[in-house]
Amino acid sequence: MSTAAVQQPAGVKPATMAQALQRAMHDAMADDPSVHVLGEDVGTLGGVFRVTDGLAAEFGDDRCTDTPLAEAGILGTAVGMAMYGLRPVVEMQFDAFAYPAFEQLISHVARMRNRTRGGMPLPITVRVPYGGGIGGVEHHSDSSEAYYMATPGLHVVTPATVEDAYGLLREAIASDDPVVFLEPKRLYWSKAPWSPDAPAAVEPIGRAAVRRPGRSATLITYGPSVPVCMEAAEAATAEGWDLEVVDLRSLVPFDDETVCAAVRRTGRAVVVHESTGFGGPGGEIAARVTERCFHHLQAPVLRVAGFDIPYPPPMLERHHLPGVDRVLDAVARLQWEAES
Amino acid sequence: MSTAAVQQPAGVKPATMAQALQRAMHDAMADDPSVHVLGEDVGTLGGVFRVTDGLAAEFGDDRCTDTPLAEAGILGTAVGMAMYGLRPVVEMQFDAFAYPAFEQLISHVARMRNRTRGGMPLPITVRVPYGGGIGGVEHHSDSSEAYYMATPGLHVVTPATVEDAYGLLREAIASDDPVVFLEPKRLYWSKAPWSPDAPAAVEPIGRAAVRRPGRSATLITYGPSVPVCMEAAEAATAEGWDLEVVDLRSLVPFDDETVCAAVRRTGRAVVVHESTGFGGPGGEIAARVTERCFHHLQAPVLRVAGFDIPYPPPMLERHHLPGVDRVLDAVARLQWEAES
Amino acid sequence: MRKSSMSVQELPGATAYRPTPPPAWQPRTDPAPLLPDPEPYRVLGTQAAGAVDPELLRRLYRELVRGRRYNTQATALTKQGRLAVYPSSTGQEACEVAAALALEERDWLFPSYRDTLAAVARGLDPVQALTLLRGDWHTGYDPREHRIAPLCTPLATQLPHAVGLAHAARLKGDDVVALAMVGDGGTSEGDFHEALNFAAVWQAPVVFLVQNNGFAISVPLAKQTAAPSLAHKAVGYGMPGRLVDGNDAAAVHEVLADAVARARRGGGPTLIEAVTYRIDAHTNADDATRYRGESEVETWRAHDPIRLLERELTERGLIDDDGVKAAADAAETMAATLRERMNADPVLDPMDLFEHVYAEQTGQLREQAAQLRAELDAEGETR
Amino acid sequence: MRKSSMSVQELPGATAYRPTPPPAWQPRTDPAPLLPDPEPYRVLGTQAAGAVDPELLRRLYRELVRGRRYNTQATALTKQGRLAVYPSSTGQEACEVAAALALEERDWLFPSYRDTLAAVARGLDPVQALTLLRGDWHTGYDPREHRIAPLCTPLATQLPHAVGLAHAARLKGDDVVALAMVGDGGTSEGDFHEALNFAAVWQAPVVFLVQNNGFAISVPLAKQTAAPSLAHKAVGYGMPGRLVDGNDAAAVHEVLADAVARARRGGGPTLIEAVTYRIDAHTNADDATRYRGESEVETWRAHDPIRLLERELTERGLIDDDGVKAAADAAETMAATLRERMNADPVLDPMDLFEHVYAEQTGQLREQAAQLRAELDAEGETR
Ligand SMILES: Cc1ncc(C[n+]2csc(CCOP(=O)(O)OP(=O)(O)O)c2C)c(N)n1
Ligand SMILES: Cc1ncc(C[n+]2csc(CCOP(=O)(O)OP(=O)(O)O)c2C)c(N)n1
Ligand SMILES: [Mg+2]
Ligand SMILES: [Mg+2]
Repeated sequence: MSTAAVQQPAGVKPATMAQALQRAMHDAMADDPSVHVLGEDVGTLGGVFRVTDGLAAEFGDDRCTDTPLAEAGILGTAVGMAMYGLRPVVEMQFDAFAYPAFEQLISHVARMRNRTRGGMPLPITVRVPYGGGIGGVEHHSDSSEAYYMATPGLHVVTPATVEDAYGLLREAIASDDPVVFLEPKRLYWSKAPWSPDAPAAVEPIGRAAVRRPGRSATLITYGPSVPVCMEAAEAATAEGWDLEVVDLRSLVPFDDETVCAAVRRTGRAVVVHESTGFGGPGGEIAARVTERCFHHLQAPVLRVAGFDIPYPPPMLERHHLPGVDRVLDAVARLQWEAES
Repeated sequence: MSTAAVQQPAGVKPATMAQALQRAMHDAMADDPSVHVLGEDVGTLGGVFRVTDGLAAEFGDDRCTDTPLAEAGILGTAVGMAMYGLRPVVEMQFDAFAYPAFEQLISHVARMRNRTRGGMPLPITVRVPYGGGIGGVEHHSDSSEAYYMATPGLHVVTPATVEDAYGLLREAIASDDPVVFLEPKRLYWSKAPWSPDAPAAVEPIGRAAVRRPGRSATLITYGPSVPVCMEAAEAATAEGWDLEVVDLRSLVPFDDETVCAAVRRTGRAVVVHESTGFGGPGGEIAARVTERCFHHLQAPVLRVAGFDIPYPPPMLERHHLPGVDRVLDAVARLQWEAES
Repeated sequence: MRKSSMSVQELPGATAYRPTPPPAWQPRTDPAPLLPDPEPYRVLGTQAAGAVDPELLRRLYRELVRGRRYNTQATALTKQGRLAVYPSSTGQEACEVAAALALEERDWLFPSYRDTLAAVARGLDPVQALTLLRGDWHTGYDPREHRIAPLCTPLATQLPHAVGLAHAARLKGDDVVALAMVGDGGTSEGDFHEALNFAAVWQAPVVFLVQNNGFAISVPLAKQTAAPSLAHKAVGYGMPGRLVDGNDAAAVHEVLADAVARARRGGGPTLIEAVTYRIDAHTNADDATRYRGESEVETWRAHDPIRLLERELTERGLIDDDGVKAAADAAETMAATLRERMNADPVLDPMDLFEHVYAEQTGQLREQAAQLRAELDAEGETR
Repeated sequence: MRKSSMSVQELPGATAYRPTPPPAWQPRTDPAPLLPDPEPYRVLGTQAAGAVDPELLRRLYRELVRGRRYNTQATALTKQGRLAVYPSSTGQEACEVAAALALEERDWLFPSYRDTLAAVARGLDPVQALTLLRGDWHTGYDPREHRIAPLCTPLATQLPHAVGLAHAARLKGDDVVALAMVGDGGTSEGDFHEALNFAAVWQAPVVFLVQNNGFAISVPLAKQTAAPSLAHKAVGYGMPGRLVDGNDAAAVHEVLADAVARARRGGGPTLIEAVTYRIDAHTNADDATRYRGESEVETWRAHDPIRLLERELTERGLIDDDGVKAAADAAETMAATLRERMNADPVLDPMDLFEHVYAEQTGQLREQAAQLRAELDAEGETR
């Protein structure tokens, strides 16, 4: 990382994930007049996380629109806009405030292409700031990805790095399918060197990335838990474990190839996410990895997840969120005895 | 089955699941004046499936109420009624028409007890006719259980037999927690000998039932797929397999004990459900069984589920629904070679 | 007087006490013009009928007759097992037909499940209109080709779509109006509210037509709303509400055409309540005798939309027996063709299940498609 | 004339052609009385003020002063990191206080996140009212004990709760009214619509108080609605709409008290729009300069609720300096106590995470609780 700073070409400065996301929308709007941003407070205010900052000023209120306060209305009108050939990028202000739009999402957005035999695809991006760790009061920290994953017809994408924030959001907006784009709230202010004028190309939606190669075991994770797993892998070296970290990047489509290749290499895996464990994404991931890699597994695929409880109040959230220790505890339970 | 008819005491006649459900509400209303039924068409019409038939006539419109057509309003007002000490039983007309009530369900119903440290429990039963196989047009055949399972604070219950329909619904209504009560639509007209006046006691919510003991492999299933698995087990005897069938009855709480004991006995398992596979209940079930029974497993836990597609139109649904053949195909893939 | 820390004099910006209204207060629109007339607007049998183009009346008549025949034919097809279900619009043909005729070709129609007739009157092939209800696919036509959104089952969810589409068209500078249809029951859904609010705030060129047919399945209007009329809801969004006799095709057409013209010239949305009646049960699967008496139905049969229009045409000599016969014959021909075409089994490919879930099939779906393919092949072998 | 198969003469129930309105048509309520006055109702500085009980005015005054101080103190606590966030009701105290005072003890209040002051004015311990915003738990009080529903964050979702509770109370024969509070932005949500419709259909004893404070975070009212006023929405549900100057505590109290009395005697629900202004930013985390000018805020400061009431009391000699001072002192005492109590760290037990998820802990939660217990024990050892 320190060398990266030295090698940086001009224009590469530290940028936050929020800035990269803003830039992705900006560039998409500049490149394609059919891209429209809409949501609560996205215009004049630039969004409560400032992710749409400056878009209304630059592209006008008709391209970046402050809507009335009604999420089903926002997504529902976006459906109509997409029917007419626009490419709406919808912001849901917080995870839990996307729930009023659930019927529109499940019954229309996810199915319109299929219902019409491809006659009416809906290239809608639904941006959802998600997850906890920001000290939010109730209803501001839900990890709602399990709901979206269980809905065929949606892509479910979530960046963990600044580069991916830009690259995946550009791809999501360009996609002819609806994409639920989950933005890890607590990574909005995470920084990395990044060039807004020559953003690095990233792997497409549907490909996972090995963020850290390793031989002992594979941590399978995404979004806000990627930095946690990187830190855990770092810490694990002290215990003699060389952990691999796979960042899924997209939950749908799921990159079985990359994930299973990793697990086959290491023979052990832990899935890590913030969402509650029961019925959460980890079940699917563990199950499909096991189906495909059963005879390579030295131990069952374990899961480190949020507890099966409503998201806790700010002062208690750190006990709920899977942290480095909990990841390492799970790694320790991967039946290493068999090894020796 | 044929002997059962002979042994029946007086009053035991074939009853449909719909009748048993109606009787459960009837008896709960008779026993407890705080039980109120509300929903679309539940009063005069008796519900589109006639499950609330006669309740308004017997208990009056105030106890069994035709509401305006608005699902969030129905569930939202039920929350208020429960706050005041009533026990609302809400009918959502079809699975997909529960989606407008999603925010009320997730953000309030599931969490109110927790948010108020037990001060305001919500004893609400949300009845949702679910699943396909009835030739319904789009939006009338969703298997939405994955959404509810992923939401801590809800119980998720689904009967597969006439006895359970009565017994579990009585329990759900009596529960001080909110229960999402999933009624398999295509079993509404399934029949079994049953005595409305002395209904058999059933195991409580949270306990799975072994519907058929067996030694070769365990089919883990629930709701509409239970009869499919029973039939598959019957057919499997021809192949020399002695299949065990576990009916989960309640997805939350999950009966790890019964399920894992069964899988440890047989060493092989297939999860069968109608819901789409990816992100569906089967992932959680396979993952937790594997976590707990890894060294007993001769093969990975397999899943037989609906395809990962929007629910198909009536004329194609039979290709989507997991049937006997698909279950047997999965059983055949349980790596029997290792055996010999 | 010791100044307390809370005395208001300390507030910045203090000025003399004025018993004036709050600063921001200025009603933004006058509610009076938004309120519907106290009685449903009527044309047939009134003075106003004389002003209507006779050719329009004759056209409406032919379409009503055809529409009724379409309804009876579709209902018959359910009995023959050729339709999974049919929500008939018998008695509501004036609304269905007027909705279709009020639009230009470039405009968009947003029908509910009950509005296949509106789509057919707009020119859609009846077989395509009935695909959803036959059960071989969901939407049986290309919405963009016909500018007819998919028949919508989740109630009122099509309304925000219509608003978004109309808004998008306006932003693009296109002269396109969207007409969205919904039932009395559907007005209770949150999506109705959100759609109308967005439409008014955006001044989108959209017209909302509520067919108040008295029932939402079994639930009568009195259990659905306590409002003076459904059209009165308009004022709460700042758009005009119009109330019209929904069985008077000329009146419905005029009110719709006015609203469409208003939307087209940038005047914003309109909410129209057409008072009509669902003569048949909710669908063929419903038993209406459980919740309403035959005498109520009879009263409405006497106010039949075809009868109303036929009398007008006959009494004013605008149609002769040949004209009546020609309309009936055309309807019969349509019905015969429809019957014949619907009696053929649709050719279905189960592999279509995996098409159009995504723009590109995912690996996962390819695996599943292969599984079904293998099953079908095996089935074929054993057959 | 050859009878065509479609001729209406064949329809059963045929009678003579009558150009009458559709059979079912009869407006069920007269819309006129439901419409709000064209201007917000005011009391202070008008004739009407003379009719108000001076003791009520003094009580309102004391509560406003205390309420303002509560707002400034809570805002200060955010700066000291003692509150995670505070949505201030500065400038809206008249609504908050009047809401609390218009209710009997047996009645229920349904506040939003901005309405902690209403709860406090109702008698709730401020520390309990602020628990949510401090972040040590969600709801800091027992709703049933205080008949105050949990502070509600998902907008408008508390409104159907209020309707259901009021309806349940009426079914039980209890003399209980529910008062539900919501913002101008919240009126756009589907739940607002559904709640008001249910309330009117059920004639539930519920009062809806919309505080139109001009903004939903950054979105001004003009982007929220095109309606003549938010109160005009009432007519679409068949309930009366009232418009009131939300900074005139006497007027808000009177309008609320009237509506509560009306609900209590079985007259059904009322929608009240109180026109007010959010003087502070949305919350301490918001930067209001991004979307509004200081001059607009200044205009509203001149219409300050405390100033309006203090003038009335002073000019009419209903309060003296001692009275003003006593109110200020009481407010200071409250603030000092609050500050002190909030400066103490709450005692938290992480094991509470697993409590009250269900009536009985599931096996799964017991396992997870044991895991956390072990972690905490291990932490304790290494500390
Ligand atoms: C969101 C939703 N809830 C429930 C239903 C089930 N349902 C289908 S039609 C209907 C009644 C609709 O009544 P109305 O809006 O008056 O239209 P009509 O059938 O009279 O044309 C109901 C409850 C649905 N389709 N969508
Ligand atoms: C369903 C939902 N969507 C979005 C939000 C985020 N949010 C919190 S407050 C607010 C603005 C509310 O404005 P208004 O109703 O006028 O109340 P005020 O804050 O002015 O009191 C928004 C958008 C929310 N809490 N709930
Ligand atoms: Mg209707
Ligand atoms: Mg506001």
